[in-house]
Amino acid sequence: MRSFKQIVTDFGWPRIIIFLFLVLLFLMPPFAKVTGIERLAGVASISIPASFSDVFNRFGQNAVFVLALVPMIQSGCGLNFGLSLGILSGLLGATLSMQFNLHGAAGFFGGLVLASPFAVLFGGAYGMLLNKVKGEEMTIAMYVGFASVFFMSIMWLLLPYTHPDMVWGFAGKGLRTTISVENYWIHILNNFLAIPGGDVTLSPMGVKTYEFLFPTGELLFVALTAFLMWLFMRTKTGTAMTAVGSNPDYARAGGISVDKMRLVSVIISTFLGAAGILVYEQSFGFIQLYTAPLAMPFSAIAAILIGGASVNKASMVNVLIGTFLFQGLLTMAPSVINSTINSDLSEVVRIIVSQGIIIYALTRKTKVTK
Amino acid sequence: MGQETPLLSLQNISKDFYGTVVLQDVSFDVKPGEIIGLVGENGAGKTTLMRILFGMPVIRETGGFKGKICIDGQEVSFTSPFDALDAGIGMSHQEFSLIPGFTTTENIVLNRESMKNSPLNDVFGDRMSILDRMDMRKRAEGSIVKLGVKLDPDMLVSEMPVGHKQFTEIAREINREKTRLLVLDEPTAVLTETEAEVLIRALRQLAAQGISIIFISHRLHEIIEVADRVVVLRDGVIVKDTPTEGVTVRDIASWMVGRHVATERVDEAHRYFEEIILSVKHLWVDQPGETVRDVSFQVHKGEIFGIGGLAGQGKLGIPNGIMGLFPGGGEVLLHGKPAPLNDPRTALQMGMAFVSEDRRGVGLLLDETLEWNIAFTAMQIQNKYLKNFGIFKIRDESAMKKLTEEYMDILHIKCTGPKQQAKELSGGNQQKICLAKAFAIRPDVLFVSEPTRGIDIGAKKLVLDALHKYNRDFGMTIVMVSSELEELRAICDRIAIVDEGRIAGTLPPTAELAEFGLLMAGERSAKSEEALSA
Amino acid sequence: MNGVNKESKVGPRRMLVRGGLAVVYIAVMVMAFILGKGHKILIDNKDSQDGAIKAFENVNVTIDSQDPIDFMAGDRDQTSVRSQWHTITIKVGDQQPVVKKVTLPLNENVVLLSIPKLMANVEPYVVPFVPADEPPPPADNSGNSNEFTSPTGTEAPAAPTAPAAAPTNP
Amino acid sequence: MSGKMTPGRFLRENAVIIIFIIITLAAIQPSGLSLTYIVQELLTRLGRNSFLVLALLIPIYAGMGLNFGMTLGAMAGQIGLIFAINYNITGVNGLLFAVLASMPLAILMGYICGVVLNNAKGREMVTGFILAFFMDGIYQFFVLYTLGYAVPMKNPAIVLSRGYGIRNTLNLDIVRQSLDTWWMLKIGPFSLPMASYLVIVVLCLFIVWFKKTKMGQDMRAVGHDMAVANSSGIPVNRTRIIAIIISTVFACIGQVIFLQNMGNMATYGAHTQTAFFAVAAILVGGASVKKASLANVFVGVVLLHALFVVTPNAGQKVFGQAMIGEYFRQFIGYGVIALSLVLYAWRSRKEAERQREGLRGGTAAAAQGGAK
Repeated sequence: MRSFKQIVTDFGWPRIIIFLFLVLLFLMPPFAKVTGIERLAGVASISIPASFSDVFNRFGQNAVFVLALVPMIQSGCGLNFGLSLGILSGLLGATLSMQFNLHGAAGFFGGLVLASPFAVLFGGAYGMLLNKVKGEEMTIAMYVGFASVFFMSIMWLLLPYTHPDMVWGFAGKGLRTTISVENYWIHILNNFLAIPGGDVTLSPMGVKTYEFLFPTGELLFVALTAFLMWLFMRTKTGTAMTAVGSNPDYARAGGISVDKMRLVSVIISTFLGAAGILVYEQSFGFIQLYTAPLAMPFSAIAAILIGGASVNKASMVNVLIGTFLFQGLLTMAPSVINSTINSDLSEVVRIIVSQGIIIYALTRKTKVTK
Repeated sequence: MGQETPLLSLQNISKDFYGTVVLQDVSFDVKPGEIIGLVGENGAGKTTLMRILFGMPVIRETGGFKGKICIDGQEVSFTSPFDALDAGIGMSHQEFSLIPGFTTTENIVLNRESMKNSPLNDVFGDRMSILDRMDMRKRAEGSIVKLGVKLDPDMLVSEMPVGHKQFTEIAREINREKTRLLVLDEPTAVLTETEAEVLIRALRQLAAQGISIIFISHRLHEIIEVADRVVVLRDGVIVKDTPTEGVTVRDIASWMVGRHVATERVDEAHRYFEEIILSVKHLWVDQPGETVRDVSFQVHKGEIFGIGGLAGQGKLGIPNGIMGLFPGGGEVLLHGKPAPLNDPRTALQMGMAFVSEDRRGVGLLLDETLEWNIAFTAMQIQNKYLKNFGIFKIRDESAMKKLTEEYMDILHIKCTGPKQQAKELSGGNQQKICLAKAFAIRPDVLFVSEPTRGIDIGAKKLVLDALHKYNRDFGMTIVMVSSELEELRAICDRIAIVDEGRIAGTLPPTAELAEFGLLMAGERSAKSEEALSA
Repeated sequence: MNGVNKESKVGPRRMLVRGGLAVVYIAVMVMAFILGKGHKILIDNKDSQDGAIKAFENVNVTIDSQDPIDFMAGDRDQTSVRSQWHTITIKVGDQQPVVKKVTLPLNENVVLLSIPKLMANVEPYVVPFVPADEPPPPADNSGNSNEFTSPTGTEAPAAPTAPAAAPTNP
Repeated sequence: MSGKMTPGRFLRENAVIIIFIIITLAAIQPSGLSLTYIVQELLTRLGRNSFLVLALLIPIYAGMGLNFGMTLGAMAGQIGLIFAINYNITGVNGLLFAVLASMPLAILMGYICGVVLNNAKGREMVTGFILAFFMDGIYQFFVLYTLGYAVPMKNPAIVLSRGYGIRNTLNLDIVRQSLDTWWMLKIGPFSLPMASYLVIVVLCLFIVWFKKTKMGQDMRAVGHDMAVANSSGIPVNRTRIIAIIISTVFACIGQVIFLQNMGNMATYGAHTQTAFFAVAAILVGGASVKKASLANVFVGVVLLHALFVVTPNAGQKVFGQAMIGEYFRQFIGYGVIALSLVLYAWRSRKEAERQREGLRGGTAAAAQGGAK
């Protein structure tokens, strides 16, 4: 059995501190309310049901991204700083689905289907590139990701999209920066079997808004994806992939093609990135184009690292805990911090926590035990 | 020479690593200007002795050593290699410690550059001094002349032939003004015959100038040629310390190999085999440090074939090449069918398996469970331990557990259970896991490489017994590669000795020890060929 | 080893050079501060608050070698100068110009110089300027935006030579 | 390394430079910019950007790759400028004050960066990049919450209306182009900021001189082979930290020079692109992760900025979209970095394979090798 100290060292003090800080954030709202500081400060009081609704929603919104990192970590490619490639293929799928005027579930799943060939194509090319530069994957992934985001930015302007809901009205060409999916597939997952609760507000248009809404469909989708990933990691291929990441020499000696496994992992990661952005958009309500995908990989990476993953080991538990904590931080920090110390420090806290945890992971002696 | 104070005197040096004795009561003196030839098999304790001499931190971390080191009659205690350098002991390692992008001059005076003060010295310290390249070159040339070899002081090391690198390395050591004792670890291993001759001349010249040299080599004729005295280490004990005059290569070879802890042959009966199962022709393998140049041999079905030789000669490259782990070429026939090289998967599928010498690097998934470690290859190659769900196959955890428990039982693996991580086991038990992994795919031919390296005696016996048992009970053909001649002699039916990437000869296990020693030392003997044909 | 890389003992000479350099470093910084410090001078030609000193009917003021400024009674004008010490040439009406040396307080960015007081040599003719009612500067957000716009929380990476790269209205 | 310079090899080794020249030449015509304008822009940008790019050289010599952590120095420089503006220190004196005031901070930042990178040997670049993001958080905290709050600010014009924190955009009028205009040489239609050039020349001379020092030699040794350097007694970690500190301090000065030319400063954004543009420039100039020269710096600045000057206009004219040029230059910048890193990683693998080739071969080669 491992001692407590061993567990602490494995987990790492910085992570524990962040963990405790987040737990504290979750516990804060009631006290913030009791002390009434927020009233003094003139900040709207924190609604706990709304906050929790928000946390669940954002958890579902982002979990698929975080899940997308798992295969590449497991196969030894490191943190996928190039997740933007998956996101871009997802955006292509989403915009094409809208171009073909697909609505509702057909729109969402149509987008997924349309995104798949791009994900396989981009992921394949990206994977082959990463196989050529073993040992430098993360640095190169980051710049390939950035470069492709800007390349696609040019493409968004030039590609011959014509659907009036997407292109700039007066020019008649070039996609808008943000495209609403309001009339297409907004909340298609969120609202599936959603459980409402709390106060109900009625908008002038007669639309009911609940203070608390449990996004059942979204979470089910996440659970399904996570389960499939869990299952995949238990297949022959998944086992081989983990072995490649754990010790490529062992895997090669066992007759496994290391390059092929890595390629498969990159393609899966890219595909999940595409699925992730679709889930994100249906919940968020907008397709964000151009430079929006730049930062998304960083949030996902920070989340999985907070969940306890390292540069070369990650599990479903890391994904779920990490996403929950990190999204919890993003949701709770603004309201809690603003109300307690009357300052909008939360943005700074977010940067320091997320980038700090990535640095921590990078500077740890991460080589597999030898 | 009379009662001259020895330059270096090692007195009763003993050292153990966690109870395993590697050096015992080692004492010898080095007089000024004397060349000592230090020989011994791998693991005889040469490296440890030199580490002690140089005050390497690893010695202190593992509990220090017993005994005294005296220089000029004064006891010294080095805490780091730099202390040893300060005391005038220089060392040239087997792996070059040179910067490829630097010139000869820059390497010779590395970190001892001549400098001129610059105005910024007073502000930021001495490292702001300007290099005096003229003087650096002059000093480098001085060392080169002292060594008596031809070296271009302005040539980049990366563009040098390997022999020049070796000279540069030695020139650097003698460039220190104080250097009085040079330790050369296998300096001729990478040299051509002519280069080696030049080096030996250079060493004589240095000795004539009063520099003492400890010359470590397995080329015994060189020892006889250059050394004044030969010191033979075997199993951590000095078995011979004698002037080289009148000593023959054969003498040294037999002292060196000797008889270790008696690992008695289990059955002395000679076995005869008919069918050839594995045939290797003109194999070359590019494994760094273990290059195989041209190896041909044949293995009979049901035989245990031993491959021995000193480290770095290429014996390890043979199984690694056949199993496709390192790039190689040549022809390998299994059951008369060609087995492709550079393709581990096909090699495994054809019925060969390999237990690597690099247990932690190649043999194990240290961060995974024992179940994974044992079942992985069988799962990937033979689709065992999988549950079929139509389009996809899921690991059958319960079958893996059963398998693991079975081998835990057969091989007496000490562990907390099948779910324990491989890194938590001791070396011997890890080795058993590697064996279990190979046994699990039931190969026709099993390659085992250094099966007993780094494990204790009890575990050694278990491992050898297991190999023996699988050979006798299941008729598994085994090719065993080992540095330990005794264990090869204990269980093999034939033993090939590899030297410089080629098979120097094949001997029956009952052959005389000196024969093996000679083969290892690169002294080809016609007798071995006879033994082979016999 | 020949001591090169071991931290050599810092001799007295080195201590001296390093100490001297530290002093020079600070001196240069202080010099840059004093010589480069810009002051905004509000030049007043007004009656003093107690009415004891009257403003001039018409006065012409030249600070250092700047363009002369004309003042009527009750006028106020402003100019920017660099460093503390200035020569002020004052010409009241048709009289001979009077040259005055003025030292501005180092630590004030904006000072009020009263010409009548200066001419009458009544201290303090230079006072720090305290704005009566400072209008609040226009609201300015702190540069934060939605967490996904960029890793740094600022606008999407943009060329330093160009505004943010997000397309506004092609 | 030596060998005949065949046309094919020349093309391969200078592919990036050639592509840049072709794109730029092709874009000049549609951009509609006059040659005089382009040349003047380049002259200005040489004075503005070269110093920052030069700051990258020393870590490359020390084998630490491209120092994405130079952003930390830029942040220090900006803090210096904030204080210079706060105290209303004008002209060149203001710049001098900014540099001197921020130098200790830059040294501290460089030290931190060096220590972090020493803990991430082998992935310095990605770590430096993330470290810049992380420090950006600290910088924001410092500038947005402590300036004017814990640190009193005198100049209300730069403080946010809420009483603390610095505004989004800082007007640098009081120091604007003070270095450039100090000694402006007019040649025909062109004006050359000679003082800025002089500073850059001094830095170049320093780098040339520095390479001849013991420290410079140690850095080369560490850059070539850390293990050998260590075993010969060179303090590897310390040397690497010093390399990063020097780079950070140069970046700090470089950022001050850069901003005085720009004339205003995006308080929370000006530094985010510093390393990106510097790295892209040096790579375009033909440098690699392990090898760079002064020539790479200047060639890179000219090529990269020539492209940057012409593409927005060209994009506007050809596609009717100004943003295309913007995106294009970002794409080019990141693309060049990615491409160089890939080529470098790929080449070093090929090189390692080539090195081992001598040991391979059939029996013939083996017979030859056997002579060894």
